[in-house]
Amino acid sequence: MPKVKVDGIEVEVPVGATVMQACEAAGKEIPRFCYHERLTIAGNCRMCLVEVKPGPPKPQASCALPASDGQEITTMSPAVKKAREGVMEFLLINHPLDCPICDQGGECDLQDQAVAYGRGHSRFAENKRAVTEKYMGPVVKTIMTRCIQCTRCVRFAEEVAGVEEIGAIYRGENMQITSYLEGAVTSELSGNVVDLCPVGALVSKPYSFEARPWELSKVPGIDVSDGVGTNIRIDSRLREVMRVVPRISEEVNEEWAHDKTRHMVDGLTRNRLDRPWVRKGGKLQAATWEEAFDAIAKVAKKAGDSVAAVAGDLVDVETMYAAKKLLASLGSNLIEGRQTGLAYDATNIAAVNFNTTIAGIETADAILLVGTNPRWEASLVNTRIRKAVKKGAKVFAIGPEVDLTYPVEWLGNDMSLLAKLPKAAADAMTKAERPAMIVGGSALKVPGGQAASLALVDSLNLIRGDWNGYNVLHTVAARTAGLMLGYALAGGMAALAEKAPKLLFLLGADEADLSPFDKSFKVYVGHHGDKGAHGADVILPGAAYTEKHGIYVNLEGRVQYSERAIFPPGDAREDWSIFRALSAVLGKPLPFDSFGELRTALFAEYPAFAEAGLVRFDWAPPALKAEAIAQGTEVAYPIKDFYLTNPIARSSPTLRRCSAEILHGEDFAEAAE
Amino acid sequence: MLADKDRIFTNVYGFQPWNLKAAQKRGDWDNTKALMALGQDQIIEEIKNSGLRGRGGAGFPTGMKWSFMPKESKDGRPNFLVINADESEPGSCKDREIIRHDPHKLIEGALIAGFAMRARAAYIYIRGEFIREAETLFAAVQEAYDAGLLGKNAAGSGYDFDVFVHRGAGAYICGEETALLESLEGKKGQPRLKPPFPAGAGLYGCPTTVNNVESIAVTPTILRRGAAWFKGFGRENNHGTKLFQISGHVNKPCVVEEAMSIPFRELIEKHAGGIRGGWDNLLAVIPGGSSVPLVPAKEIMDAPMDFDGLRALGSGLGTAAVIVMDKSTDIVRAISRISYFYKHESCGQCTPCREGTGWMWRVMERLRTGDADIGEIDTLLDVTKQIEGHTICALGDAAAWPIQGLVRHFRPEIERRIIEKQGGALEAAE
Amino acid sequence: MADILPNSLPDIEELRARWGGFAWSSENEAQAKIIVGRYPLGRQHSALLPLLDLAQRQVGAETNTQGWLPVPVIEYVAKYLDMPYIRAYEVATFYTMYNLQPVGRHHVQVCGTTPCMLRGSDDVLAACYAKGLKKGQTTPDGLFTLTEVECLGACANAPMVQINDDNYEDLTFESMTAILEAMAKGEMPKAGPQIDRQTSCPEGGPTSLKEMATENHDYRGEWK
Amino acid sequence: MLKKIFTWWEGATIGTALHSWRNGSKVGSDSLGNIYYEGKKDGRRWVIYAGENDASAVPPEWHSWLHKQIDGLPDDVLPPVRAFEKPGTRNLTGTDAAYRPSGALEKGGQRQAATGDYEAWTPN
Repeated sequence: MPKVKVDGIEVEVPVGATVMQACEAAGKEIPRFCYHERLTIAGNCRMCLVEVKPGPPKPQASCALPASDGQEITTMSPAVKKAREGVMEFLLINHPLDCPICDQGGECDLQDQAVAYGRGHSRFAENKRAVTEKYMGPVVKTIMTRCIQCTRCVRFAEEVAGVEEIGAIYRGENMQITSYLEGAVTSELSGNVVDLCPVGALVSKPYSFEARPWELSKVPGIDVSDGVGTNIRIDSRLREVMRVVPRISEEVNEEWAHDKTRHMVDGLTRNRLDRPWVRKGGKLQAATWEEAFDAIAKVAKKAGDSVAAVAGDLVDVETMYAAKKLLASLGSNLIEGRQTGLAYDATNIAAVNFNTTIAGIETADAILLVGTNPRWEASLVNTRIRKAVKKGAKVFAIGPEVDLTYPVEWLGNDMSLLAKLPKAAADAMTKAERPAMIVGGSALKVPGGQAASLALVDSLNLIRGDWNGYNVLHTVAARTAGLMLGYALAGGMAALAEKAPKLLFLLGADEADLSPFDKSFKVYVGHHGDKGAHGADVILPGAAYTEKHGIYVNLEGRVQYSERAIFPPGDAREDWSIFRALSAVLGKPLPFDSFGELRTALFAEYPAFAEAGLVRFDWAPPALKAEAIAQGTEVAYPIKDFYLTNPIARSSPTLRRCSAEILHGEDFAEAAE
Repeated sequence: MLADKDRIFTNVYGFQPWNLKAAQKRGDWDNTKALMALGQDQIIEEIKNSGLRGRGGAGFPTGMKWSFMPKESKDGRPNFLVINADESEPGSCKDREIIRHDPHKLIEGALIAGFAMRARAAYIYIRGEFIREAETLFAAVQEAYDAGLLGKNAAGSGYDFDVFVHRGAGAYICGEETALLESLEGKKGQPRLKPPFPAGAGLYGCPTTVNNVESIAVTPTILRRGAAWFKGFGRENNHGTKLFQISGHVNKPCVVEEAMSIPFRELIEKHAGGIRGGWDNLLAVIPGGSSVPLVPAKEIMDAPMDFDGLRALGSGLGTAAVIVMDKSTDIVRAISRISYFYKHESCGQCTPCREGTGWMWRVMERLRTGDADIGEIDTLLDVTKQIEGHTICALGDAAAWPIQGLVRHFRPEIERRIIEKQGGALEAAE
Repeated sequence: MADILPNSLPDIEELRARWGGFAWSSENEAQAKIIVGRYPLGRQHSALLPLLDLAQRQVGAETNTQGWLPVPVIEYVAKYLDMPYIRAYEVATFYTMYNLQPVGRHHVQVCGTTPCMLRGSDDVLAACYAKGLKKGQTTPDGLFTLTEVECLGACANAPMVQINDDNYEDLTFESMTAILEAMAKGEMPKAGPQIDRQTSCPEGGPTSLKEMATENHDYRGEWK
Repeated sequence: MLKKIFTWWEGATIGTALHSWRNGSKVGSDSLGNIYYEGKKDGRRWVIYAGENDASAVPPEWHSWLHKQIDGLPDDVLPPVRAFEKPGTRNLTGTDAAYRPSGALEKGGQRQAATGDYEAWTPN
């Protein structure tokens, strides 16, 4: 533990820390552009110069210099000040200073640091450099004249995204950042370079010229586009969500978010359900809430307890709880959340949970992927696996071959391999210190798949000490909470169809196959006009995830709270209140009149939701009958189109374009603007 | 004057063939095995005692540099010797002569140096523009392999050693040792951050020493003739012989090997046929390649040409590339052209150099034509100070120093141009 | 990089049609293997610089010019070395010896850095201009491409020019004109100093090591 | 006259009128009826407003004269009025004639869809 003195303050820093970290430990702010905690050190912006004794008699780049015992670091001396002013002047001479029309204005590192560390005027009398814009794809807009060549984006693409498509071409003052041949960056994480860019060179294309940072109300939320539960900040102005950016959460998303998280929001203003609809004479007609409720009440009277509910992918705990309570009051417990027909045994949640935890998978040293494409099913789990690989972990996979951005040993697309793993893979797993297996939905869909994967827990010795290496990768935000609330019938959707419920509530369920429910009277409660709404008999407009307070549980069982940023449009209401109102019409009023009362009741019944954080599930896997899997049983990954997995995303023009351009190769490249 | 028998590079002008047979007749590869039998530590000790300082410009003691290499590999990483033949400093043209006329001195030196620092192989990084020189070097290495002087049991010493030649592709910055390593790994030649130094983690992350061609090529002769012989030349701390490269306004530009510390006047008179138009016509000299500040005539005339002597004049020996300028020279243009060179060769990695070299050149061009304000001279000087010492590698310093030297010694000339351009006589500006 | 920065992206479709089928010639295939063999296993990326040069030469041979690097050729080399295209592209744009634009039959590279400038590189350039060459351009007959380059390391023989693989040194306006005229006629003038001089030896004969001029003298006998 | 007594702040106060009569010479008036004076001795220039004291009621050509941007009278020294020049109007802010954008409530106009609005779904 080296001890160093920073401006006379003695601090102790861990071995391997840099001088910059030592300065921060001492509470000193060091300006920087190229340095980023989650990227390798480039040391090229030269903004973080400090004086270090002993050492050469010139300022040193603190981001790259290891702190060693007995160093005396000066961060405020005249020499340091002059060095910073000099570097700042160099950065600004070719920077356009077009802050008034720059989207980064107001949240720009260069602006802030120019005020804090700059000289305030320029002595540069020559012409400024102009650089042509580079096309980087549908979500990143470039204004390369503003670029200060910090290379954060290059390093991000190479190190985190694992997609080496961004580079710096030419040299000297002609150096330019570009994607390869100005093609779209084919990474689902490409939007992160917008956050990384310390200036306005890379900005969000859909958000460009939309809003100023100081106009935005910022609310902490939870992303629902996949099961990871990315912590986000919802930035809204008036009644519109302008953008979503990730919050830092070491356990979940670090500080990344994939493009679906970021750009789903422009689907929030399209295809919205803003009034109730009732089907009359085979056609949906706009209706009032009273008319809609009456229509439901009429059916409910005849249905008795033949009522069921299917929860969609994006719903929060409160909605599912309210619906469950309403059904219970009608005498039914037919609730199901696995819309696509998965029917695995969920009696023990630990056996269908991501037990290693998202952060924990980083430390695994051997990983077996079974029927999962983590890059699409949980992109930020994939970056963790990539980190593990960089530390030396070996990855094996069963399933169709895809590019996961790291080397994978593909064992073949054959689920029968679960019963007889190739020796090399089995040995690597058993000899590993921290082996992890990740089972995807497509493997659980195979009859006997769950049993075979659970059988490997023992044979591969996946659970040792406090290490649990058995993981199920859920792909949707509502899944774990749904399982906890009992939205899992034995037999899944097929069993539900057999019961032929007379009244069926669809809680934003848009992925389900509704054809077995032809005879049911379908009530769609949700926010977007998608498959579910089209097939419904009554539509009750609800709130999207940005429009309500809500609890979500991510795939590792982490309870997280999301806050409301804006209000639902038109006559739409928060979902829980719809069920509360309906319950009154049906004559079985639910025992909560406010959101607060609902939560109190919820917490009383399910204490796990009362506290944010990881829920501990006890490991007690069900004893499943082993079922032979035929040799050559192939699977296909559940997500066919990464960008269009939910109704909001399908309404987003940005994500539609991402899908068309990045996944289907349509050419949108525009002439340099 | 250095006696011919004490010259190391006897075939420097290429009067005789470079091939192995001819080289052996001149004394190369003469019982190399015996030299290596001295033992690794003894060789390093001998080089230390000889007072050899790196010939690439910085003048770091070569023997000491070798001693930084790990004596045994703890984690299985091999050691590497990398020879810097990326001779691109304007004014320098000595390595080219060694490579095309005396390549076996270099290859033998590579074996001995590589053996001393326990390297598994040597890579010779030759600049891409030396196309014919590289052809010679490839052929010479092949000759050495064919004669059993390299490869398994090199020269019968029992030591396995390989020498590979790697051609660059045109970038001055690759003369910087870590940029050279990057380039050798197939990347852009952008210098690395130090620490870690190459002796800890260099080529492919392995301990590496990067030496100049001349430093390596002189080692066999030093070992043959003894450290004391080499130390017998030059002043304290500046020992040995050195290839001087004389270009510019002398009557007969040439490359010549001389003893260190030879007075400038003697060097020019003896070998370069004197200054064009006589000594009174001498304006200034850049004594060590473009990256050292120029020295005005009256200071340099009788100065000793060595590291410390030139440092005392506010300049440096660099690669001993002497660029002579007589009074017909447009001195501002000469330095402005050097500024353009640095702008062109900046790798673009770190801010001060990337942005500053272009700025400096543009201001220099305006100073050349006088299209500036007097105050801009000080601004320019301040900009050079803002670059100096704030960059990753020394290219920033190298770009700043020539301008500092110019302003220090020729400020009145710059001011004269500005005033003339503004249409005023000198008095009018008072 | 070449000093001619392309203004915009080349027409990729056209380039792919012309160069998409690029592959090593049989002798270059062998040469490429030798080059890759110089580097430790798994470090084949090191061979990028020499292989790009090799590819450029092959393009030159195919087009009867000094060669350049169309994007599909860079991709071919990158694929050969199993590395991302952008890394190879970065390298191709970084180094000056890779031509990103087609060049002519002869690539005239005039050194204009200070040591050559002092000894008259302006005259050498003037000789080129007089013959209709323009900096950064190829003559309409496709014969010459003129580039002003930075120091080529022959300062004691300044001014100098590198044409294709050879250096022509100690030039004047007249001798440069003569060289260009000879090349236009299809001759290859003698490389090296264009005045009566042995390499970098002082003009008029050596001032040292005079014995070497006539015989391969062994000085060891004179060591004490 | 009675009005003049109770709204003494409009036009010239008695003191000003007296001063204008004694020390000033009337040099002209504009289309709105404002009367312009110039000091007999000191050359100061001032205006007595017709009606409300409102500096913006001075038309631009007389503004120039008042502020000594021109020496002579506007009619004498300024170029003739062009066809495209509109007559000056006083500042209408705060009056009923003040400018209001088309969506303003006072104009009763329909507002354009502002940010925050959305596209609703319809089943067809």
